[in-house]
Amino acid sequence: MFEKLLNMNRQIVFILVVLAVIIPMLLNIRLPLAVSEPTQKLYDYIDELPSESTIMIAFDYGPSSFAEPEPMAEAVMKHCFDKGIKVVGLTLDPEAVTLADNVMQKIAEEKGAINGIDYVLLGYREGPIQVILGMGVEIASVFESDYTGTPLSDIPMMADITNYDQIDLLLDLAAGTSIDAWITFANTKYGLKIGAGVTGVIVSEMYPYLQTGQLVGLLSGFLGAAEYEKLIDTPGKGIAGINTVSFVHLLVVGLVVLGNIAFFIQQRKEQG
Amino acid sequence: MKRQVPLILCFLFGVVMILTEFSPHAASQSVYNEIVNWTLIVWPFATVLAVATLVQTHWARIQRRSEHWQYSYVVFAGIIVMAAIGVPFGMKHPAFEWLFNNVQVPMGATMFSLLAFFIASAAFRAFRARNTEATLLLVTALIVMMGNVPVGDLVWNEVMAWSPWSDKVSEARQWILDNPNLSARRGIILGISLGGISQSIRIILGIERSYLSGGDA
Amino acid sequence: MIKTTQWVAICLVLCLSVGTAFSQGEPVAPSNVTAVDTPNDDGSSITIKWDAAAEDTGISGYQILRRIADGELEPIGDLLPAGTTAYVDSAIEGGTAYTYVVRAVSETDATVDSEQTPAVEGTGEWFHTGKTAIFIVMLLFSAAIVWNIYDARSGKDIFVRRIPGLEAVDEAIGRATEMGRSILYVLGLGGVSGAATIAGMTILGQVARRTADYETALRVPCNDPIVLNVVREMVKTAYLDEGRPDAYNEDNIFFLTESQFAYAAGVDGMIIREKPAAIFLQGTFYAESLILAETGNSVGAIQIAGTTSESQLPFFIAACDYTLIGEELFAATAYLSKDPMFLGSIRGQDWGKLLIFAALILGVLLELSGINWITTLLQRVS
Amino acid sequence: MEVFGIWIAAFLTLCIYSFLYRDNPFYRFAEHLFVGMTVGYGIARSIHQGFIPLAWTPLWAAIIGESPAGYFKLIPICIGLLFFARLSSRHSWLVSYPIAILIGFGSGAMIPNAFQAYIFEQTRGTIEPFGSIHAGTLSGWEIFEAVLMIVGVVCTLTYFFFSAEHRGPVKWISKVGIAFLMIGFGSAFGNTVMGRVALLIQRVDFLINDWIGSISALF
Repeated sequence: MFEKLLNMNRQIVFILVVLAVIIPMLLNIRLPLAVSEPTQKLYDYIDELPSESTIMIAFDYGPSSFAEPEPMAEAVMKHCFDKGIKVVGLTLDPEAVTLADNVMQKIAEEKGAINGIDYVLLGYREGPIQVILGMGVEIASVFESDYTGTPLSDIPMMADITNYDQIDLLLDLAAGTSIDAWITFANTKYGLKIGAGVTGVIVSEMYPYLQTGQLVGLLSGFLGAAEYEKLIDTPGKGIAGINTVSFVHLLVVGLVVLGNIAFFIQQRKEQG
Repeated sequence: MKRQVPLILCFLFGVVMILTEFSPHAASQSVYNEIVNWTLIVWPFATVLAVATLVQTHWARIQRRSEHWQYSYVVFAGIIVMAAIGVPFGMKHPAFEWLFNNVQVPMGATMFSLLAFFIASAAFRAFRARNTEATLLLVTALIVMMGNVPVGDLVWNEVMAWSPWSDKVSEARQWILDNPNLSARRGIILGISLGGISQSIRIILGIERSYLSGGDA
Repeated sequence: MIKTTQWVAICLVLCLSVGTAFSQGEPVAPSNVTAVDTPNDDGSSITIKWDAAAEDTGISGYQILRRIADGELEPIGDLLPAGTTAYVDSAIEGGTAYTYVVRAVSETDATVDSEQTPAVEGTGEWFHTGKTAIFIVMLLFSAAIVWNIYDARSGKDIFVRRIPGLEAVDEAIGRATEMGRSILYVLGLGGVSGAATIAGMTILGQVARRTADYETALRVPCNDPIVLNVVREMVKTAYLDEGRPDAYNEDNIFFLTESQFAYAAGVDGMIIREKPAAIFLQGTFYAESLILAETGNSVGAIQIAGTTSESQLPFFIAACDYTLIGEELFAATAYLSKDPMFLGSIRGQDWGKLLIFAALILGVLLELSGINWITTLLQRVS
Repeated sequence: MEVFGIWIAAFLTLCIYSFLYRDNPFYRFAEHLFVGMTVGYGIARSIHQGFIPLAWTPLWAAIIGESPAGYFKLIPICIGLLFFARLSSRHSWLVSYPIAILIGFGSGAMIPNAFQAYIFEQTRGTIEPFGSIHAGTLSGWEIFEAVLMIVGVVCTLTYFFFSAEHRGPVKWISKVGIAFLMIGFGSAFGNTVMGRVALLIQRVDFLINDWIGSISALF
């Protein structure tokens, strides 16, 4: 029996992985979840903004890594639209534009937000640093029109927005190092408040910024998205994601532990 | 001509690359940029030749009717469809983009996602406490995995309730990643750099020339 | 007595003028303004520096003004925040002289200009003085490598420690021959300019010498078109050197595709259909490492991996029988060929390690006593 | 067209997953299609993002007399053409010219960068915390971490000593080095699981929501 377990066919492991992914997805099992401080801080900051404020979301992730940042975008936008906060979207990654467009439209439709009044997607322009610096002077000097080609002057919600002075927060959703540029060029130079939502892989690189207060808050991977969803009380892809990820982790840990128990018993037998 | 010229070319290009790195002058920077540009221009020619060998291989398979020869036609179909649209009409052509987004990207993403399965099967098979080293590997992997997800915290606290280490797994994870892990990586990086540099020195000075057709290695 | 009155008068005037300056919001002119050619650059910038005004002098910022040769004085760049003491003007052209004025702007938009700087031109430097340390260390290390190679060639015996993965090379080839199956050699995704790929190719040359004798098929799917060219030539020569040109089959070394995951899909297909008895994974690898290694493991092949991609090492360690870790990849050729050139070079690398140890110890001792010139020396410069 | 695209993508996704069971015609089909299409893509890319902008555009500018510097591009074009010498058995040795250039280029570019970005940077990073010990800004635990770091680096690097026999103290130091390596590998492995599962979730999400979603949208 132990021998069988030790030499278990790998296809059985594969099936277990599939089950660990699909079952939590379909059954919506919820694991207990506590909200960590960086997430709470970001939530509090947005929650305390008066309605009619404006936040900017930078969608700095590509098609190969949208699983973690996208739920964050959804949760934050739901929160904003509920509170009457306007959202300006943009991206520094050429491949992210369609992703950003899809997610903005989806949440807007759900919350009845109107393009041009409650939200706008500026799109993508080349040269990340030039874009960040240029918008500090005048957003229209970088994005003369939005993603659909409408001139900014024809967009009602942009009427009162010239530069970062009218933006209450920039949320950078990133799978790479774009946060560094936002902090150096928008926060340090123009004093724009910055929050971040990043994939699990680069979270630890963000802690120093959090300590120095250069980030007002931080969402880390599926966990951050799940915590935010809990705070706004609308479970979504984040909670589903963290559940799935948790089950796979438990599965791998369980398999390794089981394998080792079997291995020990087997060795005992051989020695005995 | 056969032996000396390549060695001289290799030396020249190597030395120029080194020197331009130390010289911020506009003239040397433009030399640097020009050379980088040249190496990129050489590429398409090699690609044409490489594709020719691929076509040859598959053509031979079809001719010889070797096992699974029918699939070689699929390879040809793939090459022809992408090249026939992409070469004359450019990469922004809607049909080219459609094929890229609906055929190439999903297959790439799926191959990438196979890792979720393989990482589980590799962990199950390899993480056995056979000796001290394997045990260290296994234990740190488990701690990091537990520290990565909230439910890991909970399970850890239950299991470790008797010990002084309960309630600490996320911190332990972070500490391991920032300390012993970082120092091991530093050691590896330093070693690799020394090895890579000494190989480069041998090549530039023409001491190692095995890449020139394997002769006196 | 007269002196004292004079002093009092001067002080009074000064106080008054400062006072009026305050009341009118008139700032004090920036002092000690200098403009110099930025050191260690390509000659495309000039650095302007000045002393910070004392706090509470009502300054809201500085505006830099520039005069090209005999032209007009024109503002350049945005208003710099108060507290700035330097500006790099990178919008200059070589061979043109510039003069600068720093204008202090008060909160009430009153302005006062500094004196004009002498004319200055931007020139590029031929040697970056900040990189002197790197240059010297590079020369020293090169000398150490070359000296050791010549020492080894003069007939000195040089020891190389055991590398378990390499002892298995002959075993792997032998097993493939016995089973009548092929050997698969994967060089990863690196280009021909990459150090790890070159090391992988050199090891391939050694493996080819051994397979030549046994008529075991050596299959090499390539990801890089230029690597393909080099590999074909190297393997052919290896077979020639072993006197078996007849056993060389060019079709076994072929181009697959440049795309990362299509390459992984293709190699996986080969592994599962051809069931090679031995798989070598030597070179630069990315995420595909585990896809290949797990598939190789599933067909029961002996797998010997080696890479300098440190993020992929854990997966090779887990899925392969033997793994050459980092620098071991570069030492492999020395071990396999016992060629004095490689052996000497390895001893040179070890000298490099001793040098690093010395720098670490010295650096720590100096830092502990509050001297940090070693860390300054090692500081990254752009 | 969009729904059709989703169906194609879903079919190919399942074809590739079928590999997890075993080799089969579906996987073979997807694999060969994937290889072929990426090669075709590579051809288009090397022409439109390689040859045309890098070589042809500047050269044409030179031919029509706009910027004579473009004639320089004839050099790399000739170097590139040397690859075709392989097609003739008498001149195939000419291939070693471009190869020698590329290898020399890579080796030269590597040396100063490896010194600066790796050897200098990593050594500095290891020493630097000791300056803070002098300044008295580190806690006891942080001092321990700084010492542990340097011990780890020295031991790991000792493991890579090749020309000295590993016995006596060297053996023990390198054994500690191996321990550090194993801890490093274990933690890196464990830390990757999350990202890999995220990739799988993305695909399953596509299959369940986009694909099955498109079926239910039909009815």
